Amino acid sequence: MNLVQNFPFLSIILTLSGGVVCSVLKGSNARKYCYFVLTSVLVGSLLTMAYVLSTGESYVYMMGHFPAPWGNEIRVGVLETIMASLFSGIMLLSLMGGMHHIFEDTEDTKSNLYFTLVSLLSASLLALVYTNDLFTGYVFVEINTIASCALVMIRYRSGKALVATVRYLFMSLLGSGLFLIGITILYDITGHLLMENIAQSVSVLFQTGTYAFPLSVVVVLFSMGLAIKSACFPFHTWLPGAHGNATVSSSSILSGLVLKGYIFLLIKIFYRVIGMNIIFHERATNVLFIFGVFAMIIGSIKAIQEKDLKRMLAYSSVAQIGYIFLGIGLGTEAGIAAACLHIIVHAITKPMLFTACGGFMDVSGGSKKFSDIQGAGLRDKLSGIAFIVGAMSMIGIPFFAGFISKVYLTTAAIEYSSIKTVVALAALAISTLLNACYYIPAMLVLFTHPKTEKVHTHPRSKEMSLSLYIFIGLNFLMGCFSQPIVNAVIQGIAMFR
Amino acid sequence: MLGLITGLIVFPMITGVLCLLPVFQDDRRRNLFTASVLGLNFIFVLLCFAQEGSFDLLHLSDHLSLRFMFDGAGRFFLLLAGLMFLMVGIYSFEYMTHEHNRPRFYVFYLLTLGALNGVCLAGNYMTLYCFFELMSLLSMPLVLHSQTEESISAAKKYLLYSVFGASLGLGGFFLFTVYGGSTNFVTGGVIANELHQLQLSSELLFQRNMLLIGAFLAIVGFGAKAGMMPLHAWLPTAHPVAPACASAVLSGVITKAGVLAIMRVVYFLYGSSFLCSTWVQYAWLMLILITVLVGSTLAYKEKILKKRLAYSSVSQVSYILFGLAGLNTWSLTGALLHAAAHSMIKDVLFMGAGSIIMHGHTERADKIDGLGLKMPVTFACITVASLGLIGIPPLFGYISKWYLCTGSLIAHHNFFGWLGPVVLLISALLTAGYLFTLTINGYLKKEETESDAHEAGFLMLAPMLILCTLILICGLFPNLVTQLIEFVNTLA
Amino acid sequence: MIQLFINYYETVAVIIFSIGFTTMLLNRNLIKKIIGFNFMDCAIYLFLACKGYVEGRKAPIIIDGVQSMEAYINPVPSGLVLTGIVVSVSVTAFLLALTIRLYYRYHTLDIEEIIVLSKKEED
Amino acid sequence: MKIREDYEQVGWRKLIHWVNADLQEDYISKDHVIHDQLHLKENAAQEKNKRIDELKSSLQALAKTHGKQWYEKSYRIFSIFVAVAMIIVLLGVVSQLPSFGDPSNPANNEVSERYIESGLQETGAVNIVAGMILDYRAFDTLGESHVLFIAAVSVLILLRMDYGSDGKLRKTKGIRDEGYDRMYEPRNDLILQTVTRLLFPMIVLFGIYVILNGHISAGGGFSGGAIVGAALILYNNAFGFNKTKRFFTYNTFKWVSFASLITYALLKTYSFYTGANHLHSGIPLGEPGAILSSGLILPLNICVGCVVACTMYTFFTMFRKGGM
Amino acid sequence: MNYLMMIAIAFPIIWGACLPLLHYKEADRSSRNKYALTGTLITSALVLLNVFTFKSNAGFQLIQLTDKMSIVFDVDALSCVFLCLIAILWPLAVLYAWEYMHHEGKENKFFSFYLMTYGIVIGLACSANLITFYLLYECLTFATIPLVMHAMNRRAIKAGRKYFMYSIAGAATAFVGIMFLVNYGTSLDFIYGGTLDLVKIGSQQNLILFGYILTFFGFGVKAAVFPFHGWLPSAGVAPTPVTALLHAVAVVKAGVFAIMRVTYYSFGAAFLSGTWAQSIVLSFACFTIVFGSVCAWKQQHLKKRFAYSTISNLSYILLGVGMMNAQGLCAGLAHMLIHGIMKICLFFCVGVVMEKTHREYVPEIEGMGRVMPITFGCFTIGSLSLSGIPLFAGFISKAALGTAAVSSGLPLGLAGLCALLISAVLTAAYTFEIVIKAFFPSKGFNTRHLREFKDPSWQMKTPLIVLSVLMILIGLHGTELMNLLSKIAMNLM
Repeated sequence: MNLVQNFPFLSIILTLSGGVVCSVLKGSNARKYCYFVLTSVLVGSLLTMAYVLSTGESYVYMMGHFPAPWGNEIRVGVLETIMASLFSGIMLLSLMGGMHHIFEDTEDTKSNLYFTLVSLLSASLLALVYTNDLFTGYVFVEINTIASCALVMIRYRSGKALVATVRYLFMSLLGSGLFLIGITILYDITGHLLMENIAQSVSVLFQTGTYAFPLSVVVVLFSMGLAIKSACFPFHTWLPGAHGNATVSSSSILSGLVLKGYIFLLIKIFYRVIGMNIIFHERATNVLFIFGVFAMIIGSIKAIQEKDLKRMLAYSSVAQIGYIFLGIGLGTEAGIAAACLHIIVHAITKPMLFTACGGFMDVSGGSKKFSDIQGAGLRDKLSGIAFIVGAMSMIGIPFFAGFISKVYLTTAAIEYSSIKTVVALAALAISTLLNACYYIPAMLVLFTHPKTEKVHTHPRSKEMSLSLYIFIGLNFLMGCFSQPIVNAVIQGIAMFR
Repeated sequence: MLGLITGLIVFPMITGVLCLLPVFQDDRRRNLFTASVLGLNFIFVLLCFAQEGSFDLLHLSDHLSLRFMFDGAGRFFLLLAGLMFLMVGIYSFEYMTHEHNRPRFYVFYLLTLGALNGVCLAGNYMTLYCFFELMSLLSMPLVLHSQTEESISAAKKYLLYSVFGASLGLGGFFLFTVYGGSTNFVTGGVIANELHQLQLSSELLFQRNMLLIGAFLAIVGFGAKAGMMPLHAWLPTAHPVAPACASAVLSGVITKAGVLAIMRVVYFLYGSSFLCSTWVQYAWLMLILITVLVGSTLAYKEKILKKRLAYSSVSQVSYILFGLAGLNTWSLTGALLHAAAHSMIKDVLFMGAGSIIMHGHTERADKIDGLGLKMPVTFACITVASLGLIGIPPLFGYISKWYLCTGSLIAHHNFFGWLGPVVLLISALLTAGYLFTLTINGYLKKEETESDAHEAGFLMLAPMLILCTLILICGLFPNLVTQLIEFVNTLA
Repeated sequence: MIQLFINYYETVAVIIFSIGFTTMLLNRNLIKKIIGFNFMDCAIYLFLACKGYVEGRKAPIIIDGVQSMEAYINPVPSGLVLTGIVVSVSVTAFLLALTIRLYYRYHTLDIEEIIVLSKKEED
Repeated sequence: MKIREDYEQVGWRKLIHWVNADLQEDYISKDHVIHDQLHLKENAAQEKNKRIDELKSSLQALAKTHGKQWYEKSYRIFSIFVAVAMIIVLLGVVSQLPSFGDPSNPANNEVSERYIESGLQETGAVNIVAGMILDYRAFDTLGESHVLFIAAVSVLILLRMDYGSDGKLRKTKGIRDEGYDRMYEPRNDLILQTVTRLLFPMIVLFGIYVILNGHISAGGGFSGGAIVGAALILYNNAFGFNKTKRFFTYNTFKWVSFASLITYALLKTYSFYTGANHLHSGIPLGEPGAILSSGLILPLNICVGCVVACTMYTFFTMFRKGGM
Repeated sequence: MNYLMMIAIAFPIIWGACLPLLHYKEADRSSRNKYALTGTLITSALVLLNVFTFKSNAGFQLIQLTDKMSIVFDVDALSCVFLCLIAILWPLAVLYAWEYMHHEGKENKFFSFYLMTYGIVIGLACSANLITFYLLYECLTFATIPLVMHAMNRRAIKAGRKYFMYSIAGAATAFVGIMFLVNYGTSLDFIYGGTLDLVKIGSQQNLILFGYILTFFGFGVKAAVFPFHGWLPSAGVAPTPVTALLHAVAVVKAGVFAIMRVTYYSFGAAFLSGTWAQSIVLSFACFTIVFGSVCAWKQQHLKKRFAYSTISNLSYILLGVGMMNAQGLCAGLAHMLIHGIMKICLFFCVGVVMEKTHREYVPEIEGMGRVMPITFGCFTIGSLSLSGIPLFAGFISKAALGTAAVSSGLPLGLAGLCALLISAVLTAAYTFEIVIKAFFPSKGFNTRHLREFKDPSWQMKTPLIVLSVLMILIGLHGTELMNLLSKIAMNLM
């Protein structure tokens, strides 16, 4: 076993124990330790990715002395390592972006607990990505739920954050309840908890036709449970409140990464556990496709009506999640590749927009209303540029990241060539226009001179500028030289089986 | 050849523009200058009787070029135009004294002459269309000379009608270039000579239909200038508002340009044999006969003198078109004879009306009772002209009508053969109706109100008298004119 | 239908699950929602626990060296239940803490009212 | 005199006039009169728009209140519908599931067979479930204890009274001061105190017994920890915070949970690392039935026990007073 | 050669970008104007040099986006036509803008964006594949927004927003259409005759045609096809150099150029001719021609009137392009060039009237002909040429279009011919109405308040005169131009 192969497991343990260590440290030391943990995880995942790309096939890491069906196991492939490095990298950048907000919003004695939550959250995300066992997945889904709700609740001084947390927690618990009962029924009819074994017995069941109805109910439960957790269209009511009222770095992490963790688990379950042909037979992909289309349209329409910049960005996340579910809904391999690409693109762009929004709040007296942040783009130049780059990438202008994922989504839709193609193309075109309809007026507000001159409350911290520079660099990198990343994702999907 | 072209087209245009110079602000000097120009132009016209053949002046694009041609029809209309412009020019020197900004009138007067000469000399469809458009553009300021509200809107309407007519002609041009081949005028018709097998073969039916549509478009388009039915509405509005000398030129000569254009298209492009007994001919004949009837009935009803004359010229020009539509030598000669007769007669009538308006201080036909005694010479000329127009034998009008009727009876295109002459006779009666009233009211009725009407000056009366004598001479010795137009039998 | 009576544990568990699920969805009172959540979780653990039971076998603690498969029931579900219970405890604690915090601030437990109050409070 | 709007109308009438061939008059305009007429028309249009906007907003307000009642009724009907539908679907599923207690269920496959038959040899634990959760599927339990830890952290964030950096208590809205908790109960209730003095050691001893015998008999870290936690809560109830502060403060909670979780993680990392890389981990399993047997399970049980106990007690104090 | 082209694209953008950095103050306006003019002249020289020394497929690749998509620039025959048009007209527009922008203000911003748009349009002309084209098409929208919203008052911002929404909607639909090509075409490059691989299309011919229609209406937004023409008249609120150059020449011609590229170089005329897609294109073009002219005749605001006339003239070009044969393309190219010159001259005259007399409505320019002879002289020449009177440039392109329409033999071709004729009459109507009103005021009209208006300074007059002379020259010597264009259309260059 090559040393590099241990890195995924070590990164999970490091982040888990990191959370515990942070709880005892002081606020600023906790910050340093958390940076150390996240950078080491990032470096580890990149090395693992290099290793897996070189070997060209995914390997299984046995946790403990006993092989798979008995002991736990994590499976490390190209796609998993890409997602891992993406999650840790973006987590690091979002933290740096919103650092001074964290210390403003939390009590001095409790700011170290924020870093505990963040490291535990990254541990759960990594576990979700790597795990090869359903029940381990459920446990880390629970950690993820509590950690993300705690991230929103950290600004408990404002009533709206508390209310948002409660609504978010109840909706998530509904989702995990359905997910757990799904696992139980699946365990009952297949007798296994490990994904490979389940896959074999499910295919056998599918051929023989026994337990057909329970199997389809399991598929429904899984998709509904994870759809609720990842704010798919009909269950997205909690998202604007949660992401709109959390602190800057929390909203970046939540909308950039947490939603994607659940979607990645959904892809893993659909693709590896139950198998695409059965999913196709069960029509589950059509339901997700329709949810995706509605999300794209109605999410953007709601975003247009918003008067508050952060809630507008939250609604735009609902729309972007719609894009991803559209990709999954297509059901073909190209569709899932496009969905993964969009996960990466949205993970790069949305945190940048939230950090920029944080910068605007600094220069306009801490308010998020459009009326107050008029001309903020001129006062804080770097956030202004970051916002423009983010908006352009969301609209899908060439040279920016958004364009690449839109291209692959459209080609995937065209290759599918059925009634879904026309619906998908229409939805893509309309939602591009609707995206423009709320990003452009926002930019206009940000860049017209305000009537009254706003006091400059907070000199921008170096960390935030660094994170914004890296974000913009990443966006252009993904926009212009996306070919290697795309090949890696496609190779990962092929290997994912 | 090039010298004559410049002389006929470019010379009047340049002199026209020169009239704007301050040196010609003084009336007398300017009148002399214009008179000499018109005289020179008439001499040039006579010179070009010796010329023959055609040449390309300028290549606009691969199949578009400015081409000029000297042939019988062109020469005949040149002569007509030159003569009429000269007479009306002299008449206008005195008539314009009571109008304002005279230099501008003479500028556009000479420019229109240049354009008209261009139309007569045009050698292919494109040049014809080009000068046709220029003529309508340059003659428009003549109409709005008095610059009252009515005149401006009438001018706009005149312009738009002629531009629409010209664009229909352009449509015909496109169809012809695609389906017909080269658009240079060839006596006897391009289609008739080259593609005679078109009439027979069936699979070229589509091409034949296209050509027929093209012909009909051109006829209706250029017919607008000749006051034919669908696009005649501008004539009755434009003429009353224009100064008398302008309307004399307009209805006397510029309508003949429309006739020439149709003749070029029908006889020199499509060829009479191609169009003979096709739906185009029948539709055309139907339009002509309706115009003739409508023109004369409206003229009969009209009270304003100039408007009545305008309606009468609408119907008389359709006489000429009726001759063209006959597509045989007889009716063609009748048409050309009537063209000459009508332009002379109509000029006399308009000049008479002008002098009545200027010196008789009345515009309405029912208010000229007893003026004849005060203005004997004017009314004498008017009576002679109206007799000629109605077709009384010794005068010029009779011969042309005779040729027209015989031509249509010989060709007898199913029921049009006999319907044509009947309509002509009815309209001749109506013409008598609305023209004789002028002479009767003028001479036999007594004048109720005492008005200081007096006889027109010498400059106004001389051209009227000359034209009346011409009408008489041509009436008595018609073969003078028929020699001019013996090119006709090569065409039909 | 008969199968329902044979698996009467699962039937009861499923009914309680649905009732818990709907109370959590339906009710406007926060405490009732939490009670609904506990209903739901306990029902799932009941469902999971009875999956492992095998007729006529004892709990999986090796007594006097007997290690044959037929002697003991399936240990996996009970292990999962143990983990599940701890999850429910911690989530309930978190929910109750949130409810206390909301009550101190808005003096009501009705989630709709709280939402209205929080909107009014801010602008 | 015609203003621009009439002129436009006239424009179209021009088309009709052309048919009957006579056009009376055209547009008459004198120098600037048209200019201000046009601007007059423009701001008239603006006033009209303003009035329309006011009307629309009042309409929306009305719809909102009406919408509320309608929303209430429909929400209730909708949720009953959801409940009934869910019951029907799940009952349908249950009716097709393998029957209860049947030995040939798919769940009783080679996985549970190995746990039972070779569980003792491989983990050394007599209680196979303990062996399973702390050795075979140890990663779940690791995650499990961190769930408990993160719940404790969030409750701490929410309910713990905030002390400013200078140590003074920062007044936060709604959290009452220290003395409030004893408002209704009698202080130093004699009966309770004497009974606690008797029972407290018994309960703690029993709790420790359960933790230590986790791998031999039923019980284990989680249940034992709960018992010890309950004992602590009883003690606090009886003797109040000042007495418990002597041996149990926020720091002890912090450091005890830190120590136990870190040792748990380190032990498990060692065993996973050796397992994954097929190295022999020299942990003696001891002979089954003895306390010091079954390798790492005992220390793990102790750590889990400590974490659970501290967390239970912290929950109680946080809900009670928001401070230790 | 290809570096030269890159310099030609990059130079104006850099030159424009660093204009605001030089902080020209109000006082030294003439030095800033000279700076801008020199920049434009150098670029035009570079472009013309490029055009005359071009040898095709010497492409210059900037970036390789993905395996199928890359940013490549290459001058070919069709782009030469567009390049010549903009190279000639842009310096004239900048010269004209010198005096005009004096009373508009914010000249630094104006000239910098003006130059940048120049660079982007050159890039657009020389882009060698569809993705580069789409990218620059989007940049063009962004670069022109500040120009449209120059006045920054309420109406300008509303117009700017409307223009932006239309363009983004168009770009989005076009993008979806392009994706059909990515999937069903062999490559995205512009190759005469199209790059669809028919094997892969097989039965789904209708799907591809649906894609083409999407692209047509996507790019049609910028070419102001009927349902999406709304933004052009409302963009009239921008200063005249903007409306003249962008909304008569650069932006709308970019739309038409895009449709030419897509039809003849991506989907392939052979594939499209005779299909239902072609009949949709032709019917929309015919309707827009008539619709544009009727609206123009009814419209009283000078600029809006000529905006509607641009809408109808653009559909002339689309009619030619819609013929799907070399002759149609040649007619379309001719009209693109000639209409550009005519329309920019007319807009300049209207601009002079609006700048000097602050009058915007047709009834208000009574009797100005005598007071401002040169302006209205050029205006008359422009209107003569626009309504297609022979001996002027307009007639040549109209004749070419007419013959192409008729020779295509399609029933819609004849409908196109009728639309052409009707719109010619309406053009004559709404242009000569102004000429007559200017030169022949009604009888009782007192000209005392017109005394203070007079012809503009030489900067404004020279472009007018140059353009009128150009129009007459082309009118008289159209042969070489038409032969060149037909060779380009047959792809022999």
